[in-house]
Amino acid sequence: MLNLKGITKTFDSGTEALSATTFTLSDGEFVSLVGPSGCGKSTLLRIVAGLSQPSAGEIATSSEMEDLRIGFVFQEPTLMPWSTVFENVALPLQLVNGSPNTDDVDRITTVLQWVGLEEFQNAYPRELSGGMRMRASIARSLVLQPDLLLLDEPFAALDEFTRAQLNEDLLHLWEEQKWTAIFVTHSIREAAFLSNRVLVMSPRPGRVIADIAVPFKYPRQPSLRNDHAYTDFCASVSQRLATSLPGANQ
Amino acid sequence: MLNLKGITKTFDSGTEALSATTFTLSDGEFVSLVGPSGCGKSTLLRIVAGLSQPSAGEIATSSEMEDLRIGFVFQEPTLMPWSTVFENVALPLQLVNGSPNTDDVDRITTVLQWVGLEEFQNAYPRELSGGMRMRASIARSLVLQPDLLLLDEPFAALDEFTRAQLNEDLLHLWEEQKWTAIFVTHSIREAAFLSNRVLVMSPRPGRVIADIAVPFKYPRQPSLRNDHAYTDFCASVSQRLATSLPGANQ
Amino acid sequence: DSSFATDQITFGTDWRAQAEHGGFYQALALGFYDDAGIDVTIRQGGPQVNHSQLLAAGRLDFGMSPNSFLPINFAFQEIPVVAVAAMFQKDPAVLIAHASRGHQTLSNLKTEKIMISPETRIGFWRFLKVRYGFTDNQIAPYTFNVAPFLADATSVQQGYLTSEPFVIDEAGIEPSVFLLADSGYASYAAVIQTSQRMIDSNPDLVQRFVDASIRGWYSFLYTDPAPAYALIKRDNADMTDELLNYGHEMLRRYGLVDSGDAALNGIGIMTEARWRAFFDVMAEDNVYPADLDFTKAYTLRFIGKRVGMDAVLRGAD
Amino acid sequence: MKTSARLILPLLFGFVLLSLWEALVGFYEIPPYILPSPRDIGESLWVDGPSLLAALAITLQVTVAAMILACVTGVGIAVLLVQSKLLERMLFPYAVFLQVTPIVTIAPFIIIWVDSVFVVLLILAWMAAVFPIISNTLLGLKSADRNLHDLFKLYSASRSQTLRRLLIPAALPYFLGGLRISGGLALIGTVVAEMVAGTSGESSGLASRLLEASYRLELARALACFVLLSITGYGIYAVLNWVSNRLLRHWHESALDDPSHA
Amino acid sequence: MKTSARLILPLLFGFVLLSLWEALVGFYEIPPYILPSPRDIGESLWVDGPSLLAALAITLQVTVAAMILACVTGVGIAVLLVQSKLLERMLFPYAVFLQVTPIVTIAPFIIIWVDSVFVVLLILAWMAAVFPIISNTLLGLKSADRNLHDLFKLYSASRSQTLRRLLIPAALPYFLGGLRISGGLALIGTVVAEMVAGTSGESSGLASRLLEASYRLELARALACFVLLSITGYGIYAVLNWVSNRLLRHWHESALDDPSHA
Ligand SMILES: Nc1ncnc2c1ncn2[C@@H]1O[C@H](COP(=O)(O)OP(=O)(O)OP(=O)(O)O)[C@@H](O)[C@H]1O
Ligand SMILES: Nc1ncnc2c1ncn2[C@@H]1O[C@H](COP(=O)(O)OP(=O)(O)OP(=O)(O)O)[C@@H](O)[C@H]1O
Ligand SMILES: [Mg+2]
Ligand SMILES: [Mg+2]
Repeated sequence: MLNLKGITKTFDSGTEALSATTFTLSDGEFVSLVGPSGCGKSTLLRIVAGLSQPSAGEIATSSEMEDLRIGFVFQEPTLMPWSTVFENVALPLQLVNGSPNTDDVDRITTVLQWVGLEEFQNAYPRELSGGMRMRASIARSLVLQPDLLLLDEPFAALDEFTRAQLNEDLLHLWEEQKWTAIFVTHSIREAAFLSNRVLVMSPRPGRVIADIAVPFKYPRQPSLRNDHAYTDFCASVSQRLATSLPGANQ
Repeated sequence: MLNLKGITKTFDSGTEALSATTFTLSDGEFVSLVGPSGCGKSTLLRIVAGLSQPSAGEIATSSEMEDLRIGFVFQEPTLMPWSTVFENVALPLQLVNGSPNTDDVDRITTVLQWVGLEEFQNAYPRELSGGMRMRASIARSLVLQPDLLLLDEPFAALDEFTRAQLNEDLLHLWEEQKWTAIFVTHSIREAAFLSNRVLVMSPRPGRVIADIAVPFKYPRQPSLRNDHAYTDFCASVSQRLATSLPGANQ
Repeated sequence: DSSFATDQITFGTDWRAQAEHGGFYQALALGFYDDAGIDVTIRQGGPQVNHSQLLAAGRLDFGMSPNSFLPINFAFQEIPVVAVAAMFQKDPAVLIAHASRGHQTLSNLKTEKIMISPETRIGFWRFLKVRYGFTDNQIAPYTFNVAPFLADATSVQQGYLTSEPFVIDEAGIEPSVFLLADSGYASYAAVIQTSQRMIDSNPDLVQRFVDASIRGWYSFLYTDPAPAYALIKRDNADMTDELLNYGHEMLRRYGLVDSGDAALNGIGIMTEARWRAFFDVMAEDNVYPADLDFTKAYTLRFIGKRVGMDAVLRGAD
Repeated sequence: MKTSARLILPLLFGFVLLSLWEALVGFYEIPPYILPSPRDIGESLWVDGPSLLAALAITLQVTVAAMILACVTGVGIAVLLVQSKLLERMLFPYAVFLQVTPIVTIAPFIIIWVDSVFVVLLILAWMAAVFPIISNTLLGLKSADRNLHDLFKLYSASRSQTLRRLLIPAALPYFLGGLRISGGLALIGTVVAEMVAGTSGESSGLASRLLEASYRLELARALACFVLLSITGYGIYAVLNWVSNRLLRHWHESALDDPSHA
Repeated sequence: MKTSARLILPLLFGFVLLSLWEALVGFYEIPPYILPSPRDIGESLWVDGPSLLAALAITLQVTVAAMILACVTGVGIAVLLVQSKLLERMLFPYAVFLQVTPIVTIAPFIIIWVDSVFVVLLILAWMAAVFPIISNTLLGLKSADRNLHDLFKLYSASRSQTLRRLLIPAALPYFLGGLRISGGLALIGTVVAEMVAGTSGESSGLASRLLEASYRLELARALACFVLLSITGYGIYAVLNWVSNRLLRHWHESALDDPSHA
């Protein structure tokens, strides 16, 4: 559905964030993006979403890309401070459908339950903890059934259990709804557990330096996490990532 | 050095964040705090730092607590948007010493190098990636040699390698400077690798429900991470945390 | 002839309602305008109010100019508004000094600091410059408030005969008052103006308004002025009987309204000679080009008819 | 801080100031026509109070109407200007014209075309009041968070949706700040407009009372008018401040508790 | 957008407006003493331009001085008021007094105590200009990020450090917004002050030209004065806007590129 060719991004400040990044994304794929801090992952997601223009390169999209519904969990929660959690989560529905009907309210309640915020639906963002804010943002990205879901380290601020739980829930949802996803994470284990493919990026200026297919079949069970093959696979991705780092030859 | 007794915090909104939390912190200890999202970890740190008043309970401090130097890595980077990275990191020095002298400049350069931001010292916060902002905030907390260091998920936004590297560097620094630390993290492995003790908190309203001594001696080597005893210890802490969760009896 | 419909007109005065407008208010109060078939609305002026622009634009049917400058300004700008009658033969403009300074004549003030408003600076100040050699660097700001004058015993300020001397006196300072009209200042005051269109289309209305106003003035000066006072106080809530009485007294004592030409030909009279005398001084200071046809500023056709004189002379006896 | 201290201390401070003034006037024997003593002013307030309040009421009608009009049009204009840099560059100079044109000299042009005195006053007071609202609201509309802008762009929000759900809430603190400035300007604009329009008779507002008191050297009364104007201006400010705090208390820093007491 | 379009379109728009006006005046045969046509105004600008500009220069001296004074004192007062809620409640009413007191009626009181006309004008223009700076700066000082407040508290920053390093930078966008409002107010305040108190010596500012023109019914010249005032006001605004963008461009949303072009 998406074909990035030689995407380069140089900011006005002179920082070259991406250099000739190329990759392809097929319909319904769940792709993880890993790479060192500051390598251009967020920048790449923004370019894919059309929120930022590449300095060079091309994005080719399949024909129906025009009215593609994109869900985006930004790296920061990006909630409207003047609205309650409920209103924040309701926003995409309202922007697309106008005022929310009862079905919509059900949907909002469902996603809020899913991220464990139903008790806080009337709280304002500043009354939430860091992890709760991030969960509100995740809920918002899922309230509209997206065609393409971009997730920028959505679970970084969550504890291991909530995180594992949400990983599994996300996989179920994906199997059910079959959207396409790009998932930025610093956890290789998470990437391996969730995705079809793991893209490894080089340090800044970022580029995809490895495109590794994940050899485990869906549906994946939580037990996969204790599988030796899984641990080995994670280690190999980790290895691949490590060799790209500046201190790699030591 | 610090003695919290029955600390309770109820916000104006009615949310009870902490309920009768009690623990003690000795000089030079490195204590980790783990617990589910929203359980009151950040609130607890803010109370320890004196940024928030408990609704009930007492904090007793050793006599020299008065002019205690506290370093705090907030959960969000909290940089001054109008200042460059260098100026942001220099702030604590300036607030304490007045204008920075050459020694200070050296110190700032050192911590910037340590977090890998020397190239970006003249950049403004909005020109940084999420992880880079967090690193600037870490650098700022260390530029003054603190007596008490409070870290609220400082490494959550960093990739595994940077994170591991910074873990080790932080340990060295601690061994050298012997400040006392409270370290909030969602990574039990990280907690186990770094600290003397791991405090486990219950879900909201938070309370310390377990105080687990870490049985590994300092200096800890990176190889510890592959140690079986280490893995087992992590699993046991994880277990302890899991039993406190709402879905624990399933 | 009560057969004609009542004409509605608006008349704009040159200041907030005070004794200088007494004749007009008297005419209104005693129904002279009604008798003439005119329904008059008086709109009071003020320091920030610009009635001449409204007159030019036809928003006011009649206006009152405080001096001879405005009518000539209209002529100079070729705006078809003309003066039809001058209720005051003498301009009540005065300079006021502290009596304690012992100034005897106007020319004594040539070296003093004088508080002058911006309007006056392009008004009678010009006369003082030409005739008495006053200079611009004598000017200090005047804000229509006498406190700065009271505070500074060396100061001199502009004023109106009928008002500021009273206020100054009340504050316990003795003023010495110099009436410019007595020193050769030839300006008329309380000049009624209207548009050329009004004169052309309804000369009868103009005549009736002028006549009724003149009657009002005779009545105000020589019979009980109380009806006018009542209306003045309605328009200007803070006006007092004491001040009105003082103004009335000054109008009479100095013959502002009915001395000179008016004693012969009745209130309202204007003459070409007076206009010329005024104009020549101003042309000398290049306020106006010497070849300006100042006679376009006024018309003499509505005055000199001795309206109301007999009645008054009878009443006054 | 206790409620009593919050009320009493400012009053006490005012009392001390007034006493000082009274003492100075007494000591230097400053005559009342140069500077009336607070006692004189108080007397004038007591004696003329009712009639001055009646005049003030008339002035306030125009002021309030002008503020409402300035709100609606000011926000409208700011919203229009924020649509594009080009539009801003094209139209903003005319907004500046509103601000820098002296009421005194523009008044006749308006009186020529408008019959009703109330409307004339309204227009003039509006001219005095509208610019801070335009300027501050425009600044606020431009200060909306970039990340939230991205969010709205992502969902292809229409212009009007972005306006209603993002720009206007983000501009609210700035708009309310502009409004608090405009409140006083509307009041003083009305008073000046009353002076210019030469209103007379029963329906004249505070301006004519103030002018006359000043000519007549009844300075105590003039100052009594100032006092009334100041109290009214502060009242408007306080009401707007209260509204502002209610509207913003859930989220904006300026409406939260004092940071030093957090 | 090309630079040419950015300049040409606003000019074109202005040209269209003026043409419309010219056409209306021509069509309805409105005489110049009711509403001068743009051509009349242009002619007057051409003929009287040099002398009007000289008068404007005098006015501008006062305006600029008043703005500088308003900046310094306005920020100073706002900083004082933000020190405590009590102080704000105690002193703010007096700031409102500055705003709601009509220049026309306060002028005599100032003239009594102050000799120099320049200083009188300065004080009056300052009174007109200072309030938006106080009010907006105060709002800005209160809008500093709570988390940054915590940071400063953590390091036991002194009041003055918190002020210099946190509050003032955070208030900067609001202060600059207030300044842009004050610019026009200082200008018009100067003109009004000149009308009321500005007669002295040879060096009289634009107000006396404006009064003279309107007194002598030279409406084209009066409107030429308006045009000059508007251009000057816009110029002040544009300069302040430019300064604002320079100071804020690294960090504040309002000074970044248009979000729709990001
Ligand atoms: N608005 C901007 N202006 C200038 N430089 C920028 C801007 N945004 C990002 N950069 C730079 O681009 C590079 C990549 O940033 P990006 O946010 O994409 O990194 P990232 O891979 O998401 O890192 P992290 O894992 O820390 O979030 C960084 O070096 C950053 O400094
Ligand atoms: N200012 C506030 N007003 C009201 N409630 C608050 C406020 N700050 C925090 N809370 C509530 O207090 C509880 C604890 O918040 P806290 O930020 O301490 O959690 P946390 O343990 O740090 O969570 P996380 O891991 O998600 O950061 C949450 O339920 C939150 O909603
Ligand atoms: Mg990122
Ligand atoms: Mg937290």
